[in-house]
Amino acid sequence: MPLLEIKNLSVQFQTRHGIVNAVRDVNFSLEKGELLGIVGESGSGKSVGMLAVMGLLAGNGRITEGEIWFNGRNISPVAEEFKNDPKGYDRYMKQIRGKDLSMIFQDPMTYLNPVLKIGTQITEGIIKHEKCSKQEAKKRAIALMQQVGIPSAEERFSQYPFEFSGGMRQRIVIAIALSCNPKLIIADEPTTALDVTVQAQIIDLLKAIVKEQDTSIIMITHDLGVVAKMCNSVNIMYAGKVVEHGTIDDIFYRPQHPYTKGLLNSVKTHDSTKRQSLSSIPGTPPDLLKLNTGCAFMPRCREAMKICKDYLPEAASFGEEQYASCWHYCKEHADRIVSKQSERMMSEEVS
Amino acid sequence: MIQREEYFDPIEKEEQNSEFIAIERKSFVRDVWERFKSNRRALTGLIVLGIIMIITLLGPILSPYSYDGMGTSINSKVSLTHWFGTDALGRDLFIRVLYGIRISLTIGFVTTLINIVLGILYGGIAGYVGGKTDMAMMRIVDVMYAVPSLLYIILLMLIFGSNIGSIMLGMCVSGWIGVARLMRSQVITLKEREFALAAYTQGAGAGRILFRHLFTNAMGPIVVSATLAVPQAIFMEAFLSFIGMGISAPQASLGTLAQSARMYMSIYPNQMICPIAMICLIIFALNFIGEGLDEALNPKGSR
Amino acid sequence: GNSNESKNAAADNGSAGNASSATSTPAATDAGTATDSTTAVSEKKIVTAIDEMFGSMDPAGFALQTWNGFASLCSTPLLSFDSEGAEVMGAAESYTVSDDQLTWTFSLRKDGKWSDGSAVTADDFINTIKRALDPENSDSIYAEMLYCIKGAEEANSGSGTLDAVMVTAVDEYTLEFQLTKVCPYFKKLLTLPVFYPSKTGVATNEDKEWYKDPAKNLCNGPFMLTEYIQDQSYTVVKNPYYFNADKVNIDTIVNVCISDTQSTIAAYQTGEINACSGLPDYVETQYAGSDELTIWNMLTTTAILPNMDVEPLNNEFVREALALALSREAICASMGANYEPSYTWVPKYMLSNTGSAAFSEEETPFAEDAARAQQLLADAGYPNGEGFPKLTYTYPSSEKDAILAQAIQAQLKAVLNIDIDLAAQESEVYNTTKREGSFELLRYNWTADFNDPINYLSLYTSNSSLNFNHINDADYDAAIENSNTTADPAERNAYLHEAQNILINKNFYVIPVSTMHYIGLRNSNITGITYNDKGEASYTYADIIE
Amino acid sequence: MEKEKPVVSVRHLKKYFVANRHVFGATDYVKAIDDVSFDIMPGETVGLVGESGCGKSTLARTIIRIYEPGEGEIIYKNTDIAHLSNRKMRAYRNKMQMIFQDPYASLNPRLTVAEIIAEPMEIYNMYTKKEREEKVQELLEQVGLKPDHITRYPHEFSGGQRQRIGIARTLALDPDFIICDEPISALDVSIQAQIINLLEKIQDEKKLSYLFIAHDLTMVRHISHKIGVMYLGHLVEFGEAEEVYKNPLHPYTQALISAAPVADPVLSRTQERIKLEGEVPSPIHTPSGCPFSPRCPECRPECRIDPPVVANVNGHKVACYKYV
Amino acid sequence: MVKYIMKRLGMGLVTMFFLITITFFLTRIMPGSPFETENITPTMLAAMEENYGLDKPIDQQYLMYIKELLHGNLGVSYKKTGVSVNRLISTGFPVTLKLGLISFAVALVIGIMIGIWMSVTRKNSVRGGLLTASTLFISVPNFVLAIVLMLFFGVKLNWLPVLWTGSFKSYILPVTALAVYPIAEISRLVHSSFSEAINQDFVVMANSKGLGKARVHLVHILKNALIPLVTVAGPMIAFQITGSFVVENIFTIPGIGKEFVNSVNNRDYTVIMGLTIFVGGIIIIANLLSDISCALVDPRIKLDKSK
Ligand SMILES: Nc1ncnc2c1ncn2[C@@H]1O[C@H](COP(=O)(O)OP(=O)(O)OP(=O)(O)O)[C@@H](O)[C@H]1O
Ligand SMILES: Nc1ncnc2c1ncn2[C@@H]1O[C@H](COP(=O)(O)OP(=O)(O)OP(=O)(O)O)[C@@H](O)[C@H]1O
Ligand SMILES: [Mg+2]
Ligand SMILES: [Mg+2]
Repeated sequence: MPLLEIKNLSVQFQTRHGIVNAVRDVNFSLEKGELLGIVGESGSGKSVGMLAVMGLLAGNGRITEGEIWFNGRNISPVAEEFKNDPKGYDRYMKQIRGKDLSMIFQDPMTYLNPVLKIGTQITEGIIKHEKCSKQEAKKRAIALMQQVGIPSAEERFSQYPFEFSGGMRQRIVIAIALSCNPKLIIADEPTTALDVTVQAQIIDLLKAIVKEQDTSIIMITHDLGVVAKMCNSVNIMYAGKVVEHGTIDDIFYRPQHPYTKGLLNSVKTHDSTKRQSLSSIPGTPPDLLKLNTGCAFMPRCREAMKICKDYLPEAASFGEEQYASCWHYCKEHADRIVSKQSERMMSEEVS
Repeated sequence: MIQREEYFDPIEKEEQNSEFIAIERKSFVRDVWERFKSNRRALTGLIVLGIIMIITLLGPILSPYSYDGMGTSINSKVSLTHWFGTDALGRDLFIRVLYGIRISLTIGFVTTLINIVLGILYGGIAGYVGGKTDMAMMRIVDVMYAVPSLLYIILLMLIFGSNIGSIMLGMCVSGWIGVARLMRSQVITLKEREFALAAYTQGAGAGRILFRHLFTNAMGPIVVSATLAVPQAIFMEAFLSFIGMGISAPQASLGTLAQSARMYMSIYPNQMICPIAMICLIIFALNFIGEGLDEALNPKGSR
Repeated sequence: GNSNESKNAAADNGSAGNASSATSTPAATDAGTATDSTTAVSEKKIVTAIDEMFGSMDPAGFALQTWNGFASLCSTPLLSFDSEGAEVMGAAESYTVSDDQLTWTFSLRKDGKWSDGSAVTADDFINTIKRALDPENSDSIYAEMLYCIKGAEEANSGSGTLDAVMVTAVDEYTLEFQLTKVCPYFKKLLTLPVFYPSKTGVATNEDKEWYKDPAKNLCNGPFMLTEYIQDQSYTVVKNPYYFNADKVNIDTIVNVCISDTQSTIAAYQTGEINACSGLPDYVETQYAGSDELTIWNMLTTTAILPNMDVEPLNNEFVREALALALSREAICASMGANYEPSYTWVPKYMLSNTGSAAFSEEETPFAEDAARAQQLLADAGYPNGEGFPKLTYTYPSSEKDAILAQAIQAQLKAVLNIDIDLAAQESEVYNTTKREGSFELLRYNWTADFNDPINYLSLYTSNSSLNFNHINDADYDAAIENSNTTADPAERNAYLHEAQNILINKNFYVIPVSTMHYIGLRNSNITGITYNDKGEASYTYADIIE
Repeated sequence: MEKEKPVVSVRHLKKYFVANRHVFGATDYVKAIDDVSFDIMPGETVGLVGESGCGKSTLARTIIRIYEPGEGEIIYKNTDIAHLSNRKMRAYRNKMQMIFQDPYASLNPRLTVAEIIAEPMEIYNMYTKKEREEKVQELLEQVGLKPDHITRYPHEFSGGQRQRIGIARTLALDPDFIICDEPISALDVSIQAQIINLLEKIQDEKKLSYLFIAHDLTMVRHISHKIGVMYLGHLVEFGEAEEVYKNPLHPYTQALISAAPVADPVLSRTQERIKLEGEVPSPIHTPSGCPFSPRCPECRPECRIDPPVVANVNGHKVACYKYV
Repeated sequence: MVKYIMKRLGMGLVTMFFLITITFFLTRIMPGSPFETENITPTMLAAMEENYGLDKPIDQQYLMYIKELLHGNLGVSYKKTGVSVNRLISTGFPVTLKLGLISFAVALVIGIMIGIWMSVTRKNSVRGGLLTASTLFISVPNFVLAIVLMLFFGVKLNWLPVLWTGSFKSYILPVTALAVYPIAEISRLVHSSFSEAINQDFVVMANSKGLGKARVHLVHILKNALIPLVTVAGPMIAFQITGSFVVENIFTIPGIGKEFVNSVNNRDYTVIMGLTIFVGGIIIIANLLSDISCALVDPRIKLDKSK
């Protein structure tokens, strides 16, 4: 049984300008001890999808449908169990959040509370979940700080975030996420704001944790280098959808989706001869408010076809793990897919 | 709808790029206005204020009474002939309240305007120049803030007579300080922003940077504080009339009307309630507008 | 001269005036004052509201409202007058006047005692007078009223000595005044603060605050001071050494400063105070028929002063036109029920010196007449107000004065078609304007210092320092001079009438508008309040009935 | 090949910020740049890399005179502009321009694209109004935006498009030297390449010089002719780009390059990272010798005493005792 | 810290000096004299002015005043015979201070509570209602409010005394009248800063630890939301402490707020000066306190750079 299995997850935001479908019909699963990378453009729904798993969506967002099976239990707020019991959902999530399921956030500058001491911020989760005394929590916190490589942890315990450098703050955020030995850590771009040297340290640290504690990690990033270094498998997201999934070897050496290909091309420069222009993906990332009904990547796709504009492709498998959603790979099912989608659109128009 | 046989033809460039600029185009002002409009309370406030202003401007023309014309029925109650009743001199209160709104709003708007202009200049310069100049200018502000403003007001009233002008002037002597502080802090943060630095590296002068770049961006909080400054000015004038230094008869602001009626609150409640209700209405409207502007001018905060 | 300027303004603005009246509070124990609470009889205590504490309690000093209220409780003058104008002997048993009317000798009552038990002697009266005349004492606002005494003016201006002032103690209980000239109203002057006694050796000019200390501020009246809290309250209790102490029933009177009229009324209604006054006119309507309502007739007049130095106000026709154009009834209706029209300068309730009739009742005032006013204005060269310059009417900024001003403005416009500018001035500025004569039309108010018409009429002699609009009329001066030299009351009255006639009717130097009465409330179980000739209440024989 | 003169040469430039002023005389300084020298040739791109906070932005801003320079010289074609008055500096401002990191913060949200791009021309009173409009159109085209974007406001554009507007703005004055302070860091990977291509295209057209600051070593390597490596306010290594990348001399550069992630799973599995100990020291209390000495795996005793002099290894400059 | 305070106080002294000078000359150029009462004769006026040294050239008066001031003597009131300004302040100020502090404390507690409530409630109607109520409180002039309170709770219900006695009960109405405006102000301020803080990233982080609502709201958000409040609290508390003329007048409270207006009206120069100096001092100290508490709430703010 996978540790986490997500089925048909969709998330919507209600905004002044209309409804934003930030995550659209996402499916994937994660085994114990697995390191999954999620890569995608800014705004492609990486963070939102994971926040949805954590039950931490902003007030205007909600999960419209989908199942989130974590540790054998469906923790989606729209699951049978919680559908009519939002309080129960809250209660249950508070129990597992920070304990079995924890998250490392992107920006260590804003995710630490600037006016609370580092020590307080680390221990409060421990005190809550492990029901231990303050002293004990402090002991554990200091051990954690040492584990993530903070020198003179005892002293640092009662300092404030602003007295830490960016790299150290990120380590504090990691320490907090680790504090109750979680089963799954969701790391949302934990290294984007850091220097390469610090970044490398943190990656090493996370890898060590997976090894030692048999934890699973979902690593969100848009740096393919980080993925290459760390992960076993990758989800490529574009405009709220997982457009391609595979092991890292699949993705790096046998990319199928045009977006994945473009992405890899634009970063593979180490051997390029000077003054040859970089290959890039033309155009701009899509506005989720103004999506065409078809493939969202169509406007920037070099291989776009007429069908791409109006109809969504279905996922096609390549090998054991890899699959990609592109019309180039599901041409033969075109009739079925088109008629299914036309039907759906019609019924939506009617209602 | 595309044809089956065309499905896998390469798409044409125009069709592909038809949505190249994805974000809807809107000018800043229009964007603000739309956000403002979508706030029901703010819109109500604006409409109410608009209606009040129209009635205040048209009412006196259409009404058979004048603000200083005395009738024979003294202290009469609310009736069809006198909608708000009459006062001790037999004057129609409705018309007096309308004139009162005019005066109060004039005081509110004019002093706010003057204060804002002064405050922006002073705070802008202090914040932009910075260093010792800033320090000296802010200490001057401290002193001015502590000198009792009643002193200025009395002085000005004595020099120019107790008319609206000197009351407004008196309220302006130290009224701009708040705006100056606000503007200064805004300028200090904005001048480090990259667009200001960009203008600087392009050789733009201080005036250009201050007014074209910094001021336009600091406007949000200033406009909001202005909407709250208007009621404060109205209150200040009411307070002055409480201590006997308000506007001189036979003119009357809302504050003066309420103040002179408060003694007779228990027997002629209409004389007091009517102007107070108008004050409340105006302040409500302004508050709602301010709230709406706050939200509209600060797109980040709106969700 | 004293006036009720601030009192009047305060009354309009929401301040309670002098206190009067009383009630019993059932709970006697919360007094905290020096009364003996072990007696079976419950303490009789009254709480009254007074205006702000303005001025001092030193009769030789800045003695204004606060002193007035205090003196009526705690001090006994040589003699005083009741509401009918009859003499009431106080600290003096009797007096004699020499034939030339220049020497007045008072013999003091032997049982007159200060509240510490010591005797009230002639020196105590001299103490006040000499302290008031001391040129070093800048607070003594009534010093000029003593100038009728020989040597007083010289001493006060510094050219003579205090020893040369001819007020002497013939013996311990005999006080003698020698006057410079005949003064027919000398007895009336005796109700002025400067003629009240103050304890020799304790009340001194060196100690500016002696009157705040109950141990120093000794009293020879029915009550004595036990507590003085600046700007908050003062408390008096029954004075055991008062010569008439047996008849005094009230044990304690607390006088609380309340500067806001609405608060005063509220406090009265909640029972926190038992008596108050200076209330707005609607109280008269609200409490109409109730025995809680008290109304005092005040000796006060509000008038318009036209400045004689200003064109066209130096034209008699214009002044008459202004006087006749006004409808005083209408004005007073707007100002409130406690305002009454006045057609004379000497107030309506001031007594004449012959019999008990009011002085002004003997007068036939001018009649308001719009048509005639228009005619007069035309005669003056301004038919239908054409060409009439825009005059400014200056008044102190208070609610009632504003109403008065607007009413005058409107009436003059309606009747004479002339435009008047209104200039409300803050009272300090108004006083300067008035004193400097830098006005055109001025709201003017005078409240009697003592109950004699001369107090009003002497203001307008050409050499008077209070002749603000610069009236210079030989006939008027002569009439006043004559009234002061004659010893015959009837004759004097005639001269005074002549003077008033010149002032308000013949030459329209002063345009009287209104007078007023004072509205008060007191609990209905307080009885025995008496009134003096100025309408002020006294609690000496008051009582609280259960 | 004739010997060209540098467009900009920086000589022993220092910039200290006051961190603390003690009551009795002493003052603490942040030594944001400390004795930095290098040249930029016409048509050349110099890339600058280094840890966050090492003084890259400060160097950029000091050269362009946003910050008042401390000691040292900034020579723009024959003139030392380091200590020119603001008024005299105006004559050079149009020749040196800057592109900022944050495409959202660097454009005034209250001005339209046309106003933003035309502003520098207005300031210098260049052209008539009509000509300016034409020039704006031309510039927009040059950076790959459509002419009808001219009346739009910055918030209507995506990050990459905004950065294009910023580039158009700097081109308006026909500068010959542009400083790019992390122009691509805030952009998506797929967009970064677009901007790099644009900058290269413009350079080829106009023979511009760039000082290009970035974190991403692969991008820097791609665009730069020369690379400078900074550490704690010092320029520790400077040389031809390929040379520095392939053959880093300074231990810090070596560590930096070894830590850079490579977008290739096989390569990255074999990548050997040089591990650095400890934290970057605070720029207020810099070490007395070599700034890198406290963390340097190859630290020698002399490193801790005096700062190393710059050694020149085949035109490849490095400040390290190893090469002296 | 101590050094910082000393430095600020030193700067305060300079501010005070200018304040004193400006106010002194302002009072003297105001028309009207403190002795200008109805019907005073010119000779008497002159005598009084001479007595108090008001006939001397103004620069001499100024020097005399400063000299006395340095000895801690604020002079005697011209209007209240024989009352020294020192005494006036020392009797009136404690009352005003107590009232001001109590009302500020009440406003703080209630304002913060309402502010939080407004921010966390999901019901738009509750938020709208609270906002409307706070606007209503802001839009009623305080003389009206004070009188309405007095008439309703004092006269109509007879629950509370109308006159000041210094007892607990007599604090209730004045404190209410004084606190209403700041409550509205504080609650709005807290509402806006709380609503802003609630959307901050660190709140997501706190929630991701599975913390309870109370801890997230009261520890994580509130402490941040208080920062803007603390910065404006200085002027606010100064304003509260200097008292309200209106409330003191209506509830007959013997404080200095009343004196402030009266002294200006009466041209009681020494009292004006004394109170201005005093209030100036309060403003300086209140600002200092607010800066210090800023540093306490927000560890990022360093008062004293050279620690
Ligand atoms: N609270 C919200 N209200 C409205 N829209 C939101 C909200 N939160 C996120 N979105 C939208 O959802 C989409 C996905 O956002 P998300 O944060 O998941 O992107 P991301 O892939 O994590 O990007 P990045 O790499 O920049 O972190 C974006 O278009 C964003 O604008
Ligand atoms: N205006 C300033 N006042 C004081 N210190 C400053 C100032 N600007 C920068 N510093 C300090 O100078 C040092 C260099 O900063 P700088 O911004 O140049 O670094 P950077 O290399 O650009 O870093 P990043 O990669 O994060 O942009 C830092 O320690 C910084 O704290
Ligand atoms: Mg994200
Ligand atoms: Mg930088």
